[in-house]
Amino acid sequence: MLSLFLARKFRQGRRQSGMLSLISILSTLSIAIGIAALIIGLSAMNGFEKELKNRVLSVIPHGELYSPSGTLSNWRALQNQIQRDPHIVSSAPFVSFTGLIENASKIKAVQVQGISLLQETKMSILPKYILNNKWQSFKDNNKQIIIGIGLANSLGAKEGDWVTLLIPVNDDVSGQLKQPKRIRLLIAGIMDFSGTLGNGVAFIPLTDAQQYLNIGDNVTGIKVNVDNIYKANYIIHNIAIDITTPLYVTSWEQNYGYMYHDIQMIRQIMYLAMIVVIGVACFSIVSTLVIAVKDKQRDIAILKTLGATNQLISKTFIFYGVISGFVGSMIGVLLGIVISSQLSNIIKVIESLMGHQLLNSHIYFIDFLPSEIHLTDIIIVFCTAMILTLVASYYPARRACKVDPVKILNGF
Amino acid sequence: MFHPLPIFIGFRYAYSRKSDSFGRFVSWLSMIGIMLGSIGLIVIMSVMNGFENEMQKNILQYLPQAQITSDNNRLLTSQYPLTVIPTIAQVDNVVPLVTADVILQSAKNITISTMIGIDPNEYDPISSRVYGGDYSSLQSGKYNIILGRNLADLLNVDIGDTIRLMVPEVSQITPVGKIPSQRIFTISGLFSTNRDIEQSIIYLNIDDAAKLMRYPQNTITSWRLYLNNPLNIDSIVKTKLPDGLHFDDWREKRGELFQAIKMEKNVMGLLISLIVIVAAFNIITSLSLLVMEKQNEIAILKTQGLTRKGVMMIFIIQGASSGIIGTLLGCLIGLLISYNLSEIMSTLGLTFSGIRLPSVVDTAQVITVFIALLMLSIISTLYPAYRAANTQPAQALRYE
Amino acid sequence: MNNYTEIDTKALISTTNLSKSYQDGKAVIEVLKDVSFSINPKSMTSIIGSSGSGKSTLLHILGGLDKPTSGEVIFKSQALNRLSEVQKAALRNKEIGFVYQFHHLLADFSALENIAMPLLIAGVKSKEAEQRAFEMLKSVNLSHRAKHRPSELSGGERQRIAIGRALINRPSIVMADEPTGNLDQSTAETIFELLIDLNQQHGTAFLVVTHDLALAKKMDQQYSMSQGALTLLTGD
Amino acid sequence: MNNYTEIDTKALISTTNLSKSYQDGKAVIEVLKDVSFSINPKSMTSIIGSSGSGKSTLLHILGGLDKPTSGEVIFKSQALNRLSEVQKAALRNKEIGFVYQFHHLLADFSALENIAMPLLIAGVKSKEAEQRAFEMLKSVNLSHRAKHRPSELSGGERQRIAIGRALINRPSIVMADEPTGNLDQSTAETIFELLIDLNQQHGTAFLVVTHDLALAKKMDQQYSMSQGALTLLTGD
Repeated sequence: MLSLFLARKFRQGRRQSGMLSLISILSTLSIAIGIAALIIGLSAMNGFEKELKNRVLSVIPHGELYSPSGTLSNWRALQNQIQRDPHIVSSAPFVSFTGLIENASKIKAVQVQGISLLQETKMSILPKYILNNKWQSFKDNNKQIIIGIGLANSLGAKEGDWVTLLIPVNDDVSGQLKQPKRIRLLIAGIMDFSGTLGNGVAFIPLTDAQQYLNIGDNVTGIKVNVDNIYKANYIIHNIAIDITTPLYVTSWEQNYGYMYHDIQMIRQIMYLAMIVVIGVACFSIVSTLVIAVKDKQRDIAILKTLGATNQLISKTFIFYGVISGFVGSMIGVLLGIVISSQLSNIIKVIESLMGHQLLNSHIYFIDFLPSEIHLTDIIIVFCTAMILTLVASYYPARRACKVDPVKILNGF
Repeated sequence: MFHPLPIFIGFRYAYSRKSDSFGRFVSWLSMIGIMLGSIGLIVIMSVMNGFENEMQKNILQYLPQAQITSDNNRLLTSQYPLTVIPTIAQVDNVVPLVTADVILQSAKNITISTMIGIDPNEYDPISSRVYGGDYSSLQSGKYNIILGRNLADLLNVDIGDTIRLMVPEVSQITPVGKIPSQRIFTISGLFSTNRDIEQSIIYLNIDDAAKLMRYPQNTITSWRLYLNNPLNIDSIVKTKLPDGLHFDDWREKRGELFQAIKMEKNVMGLLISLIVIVAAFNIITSLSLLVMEKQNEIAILKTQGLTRKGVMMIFIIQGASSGIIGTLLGCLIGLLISYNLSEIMSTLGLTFSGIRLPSVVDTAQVITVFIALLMLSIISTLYPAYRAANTQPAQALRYE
Repeated sequence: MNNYTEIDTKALISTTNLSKSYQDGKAVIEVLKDVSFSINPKSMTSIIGSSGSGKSTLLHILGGLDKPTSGEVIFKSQALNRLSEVQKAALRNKEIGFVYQFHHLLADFSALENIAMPLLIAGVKSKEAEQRAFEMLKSVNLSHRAKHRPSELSGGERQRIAIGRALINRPSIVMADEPTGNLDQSTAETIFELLIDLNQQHGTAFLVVTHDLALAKKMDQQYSMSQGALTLLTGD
Repeated sequence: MNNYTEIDTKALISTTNLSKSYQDGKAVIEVLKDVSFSINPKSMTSIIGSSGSGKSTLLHILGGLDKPTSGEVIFKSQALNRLSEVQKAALRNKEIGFVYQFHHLLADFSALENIAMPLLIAGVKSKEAEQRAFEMLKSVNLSHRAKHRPSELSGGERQRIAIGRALINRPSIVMADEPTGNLDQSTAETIFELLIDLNQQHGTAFLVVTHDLALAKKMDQQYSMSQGALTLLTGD
C-alpha cells in the first residue's frame, strides 16, 4: 500500500523543529492516558463484580423460602418439590434466629444459621473460607460454633475459646418475659471473607439449632441457589406461587443488590468520563495532523507533480493519523493491561505508603481492590479510539488535498 | 511592563473573523476541553459534598457527637459541674447524658442497641421524629422507652408492649451466674428517621437510665456536646480539658464511613482531572498550530523591533484566553448544574440506582478548582509561546 | 473529436492564445498574454526570460497543474481542459516529468526511493520499481548513492536524482524550470550534457526555462518570454 | 571604546570582512565572503545580484536579524554583536526600516494599523500613533485606504504601505530587498520615485537590493554581489 508507506515515512521524518515532534508525543500520550484509565477502571469494576459473585453469592444463598409462622414442618416434601424446578441448582434446609454472643464483658448481636453439614457443601464454598481448614472438625451435637473474623476480633475471642450464646426463649402463656437461654459453645472455626460479609453471621449444625430452639424436626425454611443469579428474584417467586403452603420469599438482591447497582453506576460514569478524555485527545490529534500537513506541504506539492491523485494524498494522511492513533491506543492498552493485572499489589503498596486501608473492611464487602481484564472491554475501547482517530484524521486529510502545488513550488 | 500591544495583537489573532477558520476551530476545541473538565470537577465535588452532608444530617445529628467524661466513664455532677467545661467554639449546647450498650429482649426476639438517657425538658433532635406516642412520655420513674420503627418491627413489638432491657457491663454475681442489671420497660412511642439510626439508638428518661446503670446519686456518663459542624471534629477535640477528663467522639463508631466517602471523592476527582490534563495538552497543541500559522507575522513583527518577550506575551494571551474563557464558562455551568441538580435529574428522568443525588456547593472548593484550571491554562501556553519567540525571522521571511 | 482547424497533428504539445491573469487586490495582473506555440516530439526547446516573466506559470499550465484563464493546451491531441483531475494526474505521472531549480526531492526518502516514486504512484510493484530506479541511478551515474537521503547529497547530485526521477516513467517530455539556477558553472555544464544525451538516448523532449543564455543557445528551438508574451528567437 | 583602527567615524553602517556560511547536508555553503563596505547617512546605495547570491542574508545581518559567522557590523559606532537582544530590537524599531519584495504586511490588521505598528511597539500611545500613521498614509497618498485590509489592496498600494511602515519611526536607514520585484514596470517606477523624494524629504538613507539594473543605476553608490562577494561598481 503506497499510502501506508508514505505515511510511515512522513511520520518518521518529523524534521520540523522540536515543536511538531513534542505535540505529536503529547497527542499520542493523551490517547494512551484515556485508554489506560478506562481499561483500569473497567477491570476494577469487573473485579468487584467477580468478587461479588465468587465471595458473596457463593456463600450466602441466592434465595430463601420460609414460613410466615417461623417454622416449617413438612420441609422434606417441600424441598423435593422445589428441587424439581429446572432453574434450581441446589437447595438445603436451614434454621435461622438472632442471638447474642457474649465473651467476658463484650456482647454482640449475630444472625445464627443452623446448616446441615452434608447439604451445605452442595450449596456453597463456605468451607474454603474457614481458616486452618477447621470445617473438617465441625461435627453435629458437639457444642461447636463458627463465627466471622470481624465478630471474633470485636469480641476479643479466638479459635478454641468458649463463648456464651444467648437465645430468646419462646413466649409462654403468661406473657411474662423469661430470662434468655444461655449456652456455652466452643469456637470451632473462624471464617475470613476479608470484608463485611462474615461479621454478622455465625454457623452451628442444623440439629444443634433445632435442639437449642427445641423445635423438633422443624426448620425455619429452605434456601436455594439458582442458575442465573441476576434472575434470582423472578425464579424464586415463581416457585413460591406453585407451592400450596404459604411461603415468604427473599433473594440476595434485597440486602446485597445495592452493591451490584453501584458497580454498574460507577461503570457508566467511568465510560462517560473516559470517552470525553479520548474525544479531547482526538482534538489534539487533529491539530497535530494539521501541523504535519503544513510541515509536509512541499512534499505533497512534489507528489502532485509526480501525478499523485488527491485520493492517494488523503489516504496517506488518514493513515498518518490512524498510525499515531494506533500507537497511542496500543500504548494505552498495554499500560492498562499491565497496571490492571498488578492493580491489587499496586494498591497494597499505596496503602502501606498512606498508612491506612483504602477499602475499609467494615464498609466494603472486600478490603482489597480486585481487577479482572475482560477482552471484550479492551476490544470495545480499542475500536472506539480507532474510530475516533479515523474521524479526527478526516479533516486534515481533506486539507492536505487542497494544497496547491503552484503556489508552493515556485515560492523559492 | 503591562503593554496593551500584546493584548491588542493577541486578541486580534485569537478572534479575528478573517483568521484561518481552522485555527479558531482548534482554539474552540481546547476551550471546550477545559470547560468539560471544570464542569465535571465541580459537579462531582458537589455531589460528594451532598453525600457527606446527607450522612451528617441523617446520622451524626442524632448520635452523641462528642462527649466529655472521666477515665472510668462516669462523672459526679457536683465534682464536675457544667461550669467546669470550657466554652468551645462551634459547640451549640451541652447537656448531661447517660448512655450504654444494652440488650433488648422481646417475646419474639433479642437484639442489642445503644441507650440514650435524656431529660424530656431539654431539646433533642429526635423529639420532632416521634410518632404514635409522645416525646414527653419519658418522665422519670415511668420507665417508658421510645424505639426506632425498624427495631420495633425486628422485635415484633408495638406501642404499649413491654420489653426487657439488660446492661451487660453492669451485672451482679448471683448463685445462678452473672446476671446483667435489667428491667422491664413499656414502649411509649416510636420514631422514624433512617434504617441505621432506628436500629442503633433507643431513648429513655435519664434518671431511669441512671438507675438501670446502678449509678449513685446525680452521676452521669458524660457531658454531651452538640456541634454545629460535626465533620470538623479535629479542632474541637484539641481544646484543653481539666485533668481527669477526656473527649470521646463519633469517629470511634462511625469514622470509617466518612473516610470511605472522602476516599471515593478523591478517586472521582482523580478521574475527572484526567480530562483536565488532556484538555491542557490540547491547549498546547492548538496553540502550537496557531504559532505555526502565524510564523511569518511573527517574523515581520520582529523586523519591526518587537522583542522576544513581546512575542511571547502575544501568544500567552492568545492561548490563555481560550483557557480562561473555558474555565469561566465551565465553572459557571458547573455551579448552575450543582445548585439545581435534582431538578435537572428529574426533568431528564435520570436516577442513580433509585436515589436522589444530593449536591452541596462548597465555594472554597469551587475557587480552588477555578484558580487551578486558570494556572493550568496559562502554564500550558508557555511552551508554544517560547517556541514562537524563538522563530528565526531571516528563515521565515526568505520562504515567502 | 477535435474540431480545431489547423492543429499541428504531429506536435507533442500545442497551445493556442493561452493567457492567464489573477486578481491581486484591486488590480488584475496579466501573467501570460496569448501564448501560442508548439513543441515537437524529441525536440529540445528553451525559453529565456527574467524571473517573474510568467515562465513557471506557463510550465505549470502545460503540465496541467494550473488552469489558464483562456486558451487551450493540446497534449498529444488531447485537450487538457477536457480531462478530469484523475486523467491529468495520470498524464503527469506517465507523460510529463518536472525538474525545478530547487531540487524538490522528498526529504524522508532515499535517493533510490525518490526516483522510484513515480513508478510506485503508477502502481508498479515495489520490487520492479526498485530495479528500474537502480537502472536510472546508473544512467545518472549515482548508483553509489542509492541509500543516501537528499540531505546527504551535494547540489549537483540532488539535481541529477531529480532528473532521474522525472525520466523514470519514460515521459514524452520533461519540463525543467531553471534546472541549473542553484548550481555553480561547472556542475551546470555537466547537468546540461546529461539532459542532451538523455534526449538522444530515450528520445524524451525537453522544455527548459532558464535565464542562462549560454545553455539556452544549445537547444534546437529558443523562445524568449517577457511580460507574459512569448516570441520565437531561432529554430523552425 | 572601540579599538578598531581606521573605522569610518562619519559612516552610518560599516562592516569588516563579514562572512556567513551554513551547513546544508554534507556541504558547507558560503553565503557571504569577507564583505567590507560602509554606508553614509542620507546616501542611496544599491546592490545588484542574481537571486540566491546572498543579498537578503546581508540585509538581515545588517539589521541584526541574523548573526554573521565572522566579521563585525558597526551601526552608528555601536558594534551589533555587543548589543543585547533587547537593544538590537530597539535599534530595528527606531533606526532601521525593512521593505521586502513580498509586502509582508500583517494580514489581520488594516493599512493604518500596519503603518502604526512600529510606533505601538515603541510604546507610543495608540491615539498619537494613529495620527502619525495617518500623516504617513498621506505622504504615500493612500489616505483613502486607511481602513482596508492588505488583501483588499493592489500590489503597488501594498508596497507603498510597507514603505510607509518602514519610515514611520523616522529610521536613519531603510533596507529594501527587491522592493519592486513583484511589480509591473510602471508601478516599479512610481515606487522608486517615492523612495527618492522620501530620501530628499526625511534624509533617510536607503540600501536597495535589486536585480533591476535600470533602478540600481539611479542610486549614488552601486555595488554588485555574486556568489557572496561584494564589489563596488560606481560612486565614491
